[in-house]
Amino acid sequence: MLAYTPYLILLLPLLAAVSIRFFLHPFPRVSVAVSTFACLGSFLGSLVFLVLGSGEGVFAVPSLPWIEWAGLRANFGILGDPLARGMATLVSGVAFLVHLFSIAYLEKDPSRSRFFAELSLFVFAMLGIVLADNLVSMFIFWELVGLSSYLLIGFWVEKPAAGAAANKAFLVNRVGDFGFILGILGAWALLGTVHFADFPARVIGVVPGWAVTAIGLGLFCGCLGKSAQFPLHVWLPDSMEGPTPVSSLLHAATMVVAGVYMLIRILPILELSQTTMMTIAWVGGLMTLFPALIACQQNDLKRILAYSTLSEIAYMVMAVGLGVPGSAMYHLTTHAFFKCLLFLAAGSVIHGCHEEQNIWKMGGLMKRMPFTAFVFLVGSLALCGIPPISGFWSKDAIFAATAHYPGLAALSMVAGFFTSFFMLRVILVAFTGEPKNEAARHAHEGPFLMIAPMAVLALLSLVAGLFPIEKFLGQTHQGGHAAWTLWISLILALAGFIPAYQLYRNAPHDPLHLLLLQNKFYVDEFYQRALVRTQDSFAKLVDAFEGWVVRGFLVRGSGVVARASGQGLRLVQCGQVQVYAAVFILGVFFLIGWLWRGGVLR
Amino acid sequence: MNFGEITLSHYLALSSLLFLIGLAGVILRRSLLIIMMSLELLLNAANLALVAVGRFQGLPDPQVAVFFVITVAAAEVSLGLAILVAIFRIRKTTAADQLASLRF
Amino acid sequence: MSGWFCPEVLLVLAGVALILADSLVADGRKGWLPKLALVISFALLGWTFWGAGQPMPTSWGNLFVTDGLSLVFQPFFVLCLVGVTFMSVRYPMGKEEVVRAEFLALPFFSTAGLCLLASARDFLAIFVALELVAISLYLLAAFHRSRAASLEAGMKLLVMGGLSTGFLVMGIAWLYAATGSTDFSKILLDQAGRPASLAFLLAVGLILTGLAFKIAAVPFHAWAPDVYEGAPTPITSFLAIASKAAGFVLLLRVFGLGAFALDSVAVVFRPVLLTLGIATVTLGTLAALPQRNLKRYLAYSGIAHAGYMLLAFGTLGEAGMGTLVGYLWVYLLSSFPVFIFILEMERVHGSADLRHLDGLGQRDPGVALGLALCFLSMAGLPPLLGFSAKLSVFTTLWNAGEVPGLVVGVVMAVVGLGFYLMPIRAMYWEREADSIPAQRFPSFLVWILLLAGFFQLLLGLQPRPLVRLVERSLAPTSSSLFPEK
Amino acid sequence: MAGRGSPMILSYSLPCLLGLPLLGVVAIALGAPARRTALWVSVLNCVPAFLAFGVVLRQGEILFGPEVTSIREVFPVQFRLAMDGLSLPLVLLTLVVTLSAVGVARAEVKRAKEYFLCLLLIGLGALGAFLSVDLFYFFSFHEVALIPSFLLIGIWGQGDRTGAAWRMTLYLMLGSLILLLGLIGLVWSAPETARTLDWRVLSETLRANPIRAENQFWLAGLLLVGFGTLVSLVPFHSWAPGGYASAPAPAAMLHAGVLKKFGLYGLLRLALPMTPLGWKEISWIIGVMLAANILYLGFASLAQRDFRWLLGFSSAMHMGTVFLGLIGGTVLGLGGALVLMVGHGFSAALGFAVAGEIGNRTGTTWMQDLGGLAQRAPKLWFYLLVAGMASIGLPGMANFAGEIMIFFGAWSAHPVLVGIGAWGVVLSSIAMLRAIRGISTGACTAALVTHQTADLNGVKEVWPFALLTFFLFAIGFIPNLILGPARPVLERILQP
Repeated sequence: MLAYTPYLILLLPLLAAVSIRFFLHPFPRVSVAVSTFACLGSFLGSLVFLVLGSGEGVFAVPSLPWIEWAGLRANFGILGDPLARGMATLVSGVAFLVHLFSIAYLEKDPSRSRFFAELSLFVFAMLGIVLADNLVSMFIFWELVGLSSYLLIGFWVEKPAAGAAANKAFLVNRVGDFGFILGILGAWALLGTVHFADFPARVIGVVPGWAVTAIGLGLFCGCLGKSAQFPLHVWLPDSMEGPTPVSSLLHAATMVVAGVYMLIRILPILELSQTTMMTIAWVGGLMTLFPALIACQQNDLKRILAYSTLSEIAYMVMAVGLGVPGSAMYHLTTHAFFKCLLFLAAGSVIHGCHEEQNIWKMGGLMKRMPFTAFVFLVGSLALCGIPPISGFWSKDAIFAATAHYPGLAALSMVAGFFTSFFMLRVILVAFTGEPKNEAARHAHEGPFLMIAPMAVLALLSLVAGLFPIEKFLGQTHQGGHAAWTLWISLILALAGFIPAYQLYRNAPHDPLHLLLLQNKFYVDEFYQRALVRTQDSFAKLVDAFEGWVVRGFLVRGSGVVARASGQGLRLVQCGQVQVYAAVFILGVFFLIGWLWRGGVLR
Repeated sequence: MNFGEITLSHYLALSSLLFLIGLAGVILRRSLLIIMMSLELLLNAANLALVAVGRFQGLPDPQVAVFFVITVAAAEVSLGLAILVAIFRIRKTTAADQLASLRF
Repeated sequence: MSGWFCPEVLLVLAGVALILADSLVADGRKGWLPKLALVISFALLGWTFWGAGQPMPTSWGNLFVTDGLSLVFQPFFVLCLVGVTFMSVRYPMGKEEVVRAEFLALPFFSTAGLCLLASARDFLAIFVALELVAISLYLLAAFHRSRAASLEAGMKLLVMGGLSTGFLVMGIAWLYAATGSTDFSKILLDQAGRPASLAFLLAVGLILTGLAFKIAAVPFHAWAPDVYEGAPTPITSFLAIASKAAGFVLLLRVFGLGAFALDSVAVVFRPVLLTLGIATVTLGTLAALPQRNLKRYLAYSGIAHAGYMLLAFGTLGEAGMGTLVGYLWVYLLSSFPVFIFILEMERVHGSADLRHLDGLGQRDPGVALGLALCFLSMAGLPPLLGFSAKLSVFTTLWNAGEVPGLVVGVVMAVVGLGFYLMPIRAMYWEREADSIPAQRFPSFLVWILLLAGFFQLLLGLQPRPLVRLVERSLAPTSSSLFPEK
Repeated sequence: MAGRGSPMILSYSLPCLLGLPLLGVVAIALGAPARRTALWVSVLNCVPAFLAFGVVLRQGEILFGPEVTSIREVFPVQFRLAMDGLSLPLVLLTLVVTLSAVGVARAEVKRAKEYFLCLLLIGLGALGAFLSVDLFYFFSFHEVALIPSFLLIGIWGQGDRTGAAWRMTLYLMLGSLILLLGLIGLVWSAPETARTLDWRVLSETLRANPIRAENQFWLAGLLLVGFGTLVSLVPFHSWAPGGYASAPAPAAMLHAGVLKKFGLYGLLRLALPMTPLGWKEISWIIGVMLAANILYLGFASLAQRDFRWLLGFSSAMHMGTVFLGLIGGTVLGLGGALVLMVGHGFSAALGFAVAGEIGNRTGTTWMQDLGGLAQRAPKLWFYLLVAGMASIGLPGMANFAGEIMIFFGAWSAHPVLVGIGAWGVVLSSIAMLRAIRGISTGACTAALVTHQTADLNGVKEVWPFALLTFFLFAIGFIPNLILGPARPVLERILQP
């Protein structure tokens, strides 16, 4: 029985969610407390788990039965390896901080008990992904995470944009999962198991190389969707419609990196095909630069951060593609800290400026919200990878891995340059200079519950790099330092500040107008035109066919034919007895004719 | 003039002819009276056939059958006339084509 | 028919007795005559059910035979007689009240003829019995002299009947010519083993015409709807059920058991019968769709039923015959109650128009329920009685490998459900009819219809009694669902 | 030997299962308060049900009625009932859905008497069909539901109710008759000495001496068309969406939730074990059809603007996935099909119930007229979410368990079809998410604002929804509830 205790980590948030939904939702304060404490509980639990487990490699936990049938073994199990334990601690910890933040952030919202219920549901699902010991149950939690993200993005039900964004997020993820599930099936057919523990397993029989590649790519589709990599990245910026704490927890720190985590889990399968690995690496490489460029021309504070998130995740994906999961996890951790920090800071800014998100309407916040400004600065430096802050170390580990791939190296380092550029842009525009409207003029710091989490995260972002976190994650980042990558990346990152400073110091409005970037390379428009419209018009066509041809012509038509023929036959019944006689006699003659034939044929 | 030439088939042919005439009468004539006469003609054609068959095969039964047929025919026609009279009372006509209130 | 106390004789005596009684009693005090008729008919029913004689090979100079078939169908016909007598008591005749005695007596004679038909084994006997039935029916159909429709019906029936008689007699003549006899067994002996001569086939064909007229098979059906609509309702029911059944019993005797049970005939006539069946089912079902008069509507539904029976019988196997017998009983049980209802409807609403059913479901739930069950049973909807009938028809056709018959049968069963649902829709869907009749239905109607509906359900759920009946009728042959091949 | 050694008395729980609703029907007909009677009957019926479940779980199956007497028996219809691992979940489904359908139905509906009578009759028919061992009753009981649904749609329906009722009834009649031919064929292809209407005996007989291959082909075809029509398999589907759209909510719940499953049940019971070769032979045809079900109906559902129609299409569409499980040729696939059948039963019922409530409150189910449900009626919105998420196969609910098992089961045989099935999930989520968004977010419908109780009002209105939701989750989390007892039966089906 004691062996099942790790499930508490998982079940506490679930219980919180259920109890709030069904019983506690009329009492917001209670719900908030329950949810928060549940999260705290699972954080402590995973800490214990982490420490206890640190002794032996894998912490064995018996699994709960789900489906164990005819060759498919898909139960709920907990894989207690260091990776999972560390990730669980990270997730629940950050989640707890965000809980605290949101208590203050949503103080006045009437339906905040619903918010916290959904938040707890998310924590449950996310921890599920982390702890799952096989692909199927990971997929289950994967979907649940999608659901909670859908609910949280659409939390403000009265905002139409929110609903749209929520749908978009869910659907894009669904598309990704389409590949994911096929990949899972393929893997099952390939290895005869879906358990991570058995994965360094032999391939059953001989399978063509393309099949292996296809399976790898299929699984990678899941990552594309959840981690918002090209071409499925479109949902993440829109998801900023949700409350800011949500953006910071789901769409920066934890959920979006689940894809990376999954990739690391299934690395043995991916490594079966070099093509897959390279594809992943290059997708990641391109995705480091692509959103970084877009971010340079965005004006919505949260969207800018969202694009930077895309690019940061891309670094991790690339790292996995290059076969250095350790570095990926390293960056994942640090990124979780500083990106969550940035979003919380942004949240406090927005909170301070009365829901104003456009950076060009802010300005001069340095004086009014000094603390927020400071932590934002810390976060930015970490993001840009400026030593000695955490971001630097983790990024450097990844750059080091690109040493043998000049193309990837170039892409990612240039991306670094632009990252510095747009982060400084944000800081200059939003925090320095003169306030550009009333809201900004009366901006103020948030209450303690908003300050505290930011402080903690700022501290972590500052020092995280100094500890060998990857030890905890049970991964050692491979590939020693290649000095040149370090210097070049650092120089580029610093160089990024110069043009930003030149352009945006005291700039009343944006001196640059790059439509292509402002419109995010027109990807959304393309999807809208090419996919959604065609699909809808095709659907209308099908519906028309169903309505007119099948239901109208065939079905109703046969009825009409029956009635009409009935009417026709009726006319024979004209009432003239002699006509009847004639019919009768004709019948007889017909019969006789038939007999004649029969008689003759005989 | 030699009776031997006239065989059963002659009689049957004749009766068939009568029968056809009767049928034609039933279909074509307008007056119900004539139609009933044509019905009689049908039965008589059959009678002729019966008698002929009996005569040529030396069987008594067909001849007997004829009496049944004649009786039935008589009953039938008398009944028909009764109905016809009743109809004439109401409709003031004996035309078959006037008798078409029940249809479709 | 066996001995002097056989139903036929008793029926004739009863008829005569009724007429005598009528002529002896003074006009004022005839109220008890109908009751007398009813009592007598019930007594006869009991007699045919329990007191009925034992099977005997031949009687009355080889003209008749008493076998399972006749023993099963005598009660059938007498049951019809009971129903008809009951209805004629209720039938609103108007100023012909005085001559009601004949209206009561003639069905007795007619029924006697039917019973004779059921046991005839010689074409002369058949002819005489047939005419006995037919002539009394001509009279009965035209009996309501004050209604032109009734007279017209009688006349049409007479003309068409005469026509078919002509063909029948002609057929008998040719039969003499071909075989030199009208006795079933003689014909069998004469024809067994040798190929059928053209004359013989012609005779069979002409006789078949006569029977097809009785069962109103397409194209010999044209008279049925008009006559059914015009004739007094009791007589309509008699025509629709008893005389149709008689036609089928003859068919069974002649083609199934008796004279023409020959391979040489079967080869030629199996396709003929099946074609007739297909045509009949199709026309009966489709032409019924636009009908609005309930009697006419039932006429077409009767034609459709005849088609199904022909399809089953057309396979000319024992399964087919068993199915036919069973189906006839089902037809009786499911449609007679409806005719009783129609009579009452005419009493209340003055016509048999379908629209009088509107809102019946709320006005008179019991009646509506029983009626609905009867209609659905006719539609062959399980678990009602009609389903067993349709089931064995389809089974028979399936085993005979008659694909076209099967396809038409299935499709027409679907269309059929369509038109049997029309009255149900009228009773339950439609709004309350605008003119709520002053009169209400008599209470016994509810019980009759509910009883009938209950029977549909009960026998539908466990049709074994019916199957036993079939077995008895065709002993030693077995029943319809699993015949030995 | 009724009941295989289970105490005789327990084996009477099966006739009780049918007797109680019948009693209710009679009582209502005699004028008992309609809704309350129906409710009580449906509740009480759980008692014999649980007794029977107990026996089944303990010893695999429970029987009532005489063993087949002499097989040469004339017209050997035997009133025999049996419940085993395969019929158990479906009986459960029927009971629950009937209960909640009666719960959703309003007491103040016009002509309440006939209304609840019809509802009970439909439930009764379904129960009988799932319990009957004798093919005669197996078929008959299903037909019992035909006329009640005709009346329900015709009298209490909405939209083009007349057309829908006629179409549905006649279409289903045609299907049943084709099915009937198939059954006749099955019975008659048994050797004459062993001919019986008892499908348990029959399937063993046909196992022992299989039908000739080419006959199997035709028989399987007949059964497919017959049952397929009842399951609304493309191209025999066109009765379904319209019928459901215009049926009153409880009728739609019972029809889409329960009756539809009869076809699949029949295929599992008869077609697969009795005509295995034929089934294999036509499986490619089925493949095409089910692909059409998923893609064609999926796209059609995208274009729907009335929520009821959308539900109709999507519930017809999901049948394709079930068929995928049936042709997968693995026990896993069959198990998945069973779970999905049951899950879809609950989710479809829940969906139609929600649609019905929305219709009651706003007077429309057109999605562009609706909005703001989440604000004004959070409870209703929650159940809308549950139904929607279940139908798009969200984990945690039964449908997902079924779908995933089907995908795994059919993967080795038909990877492409599995791909189509997975894409069907995407399609249905597009349609369903749009619907949910349209209904629940955005501006509030005027009717919702004015309506005094926009939301579900207290326990007495919530419980039917909660009940269905509970079972959705219960089976989703513990599919073994169904799979455990069903396993031996399903394995037997695939054994040669």
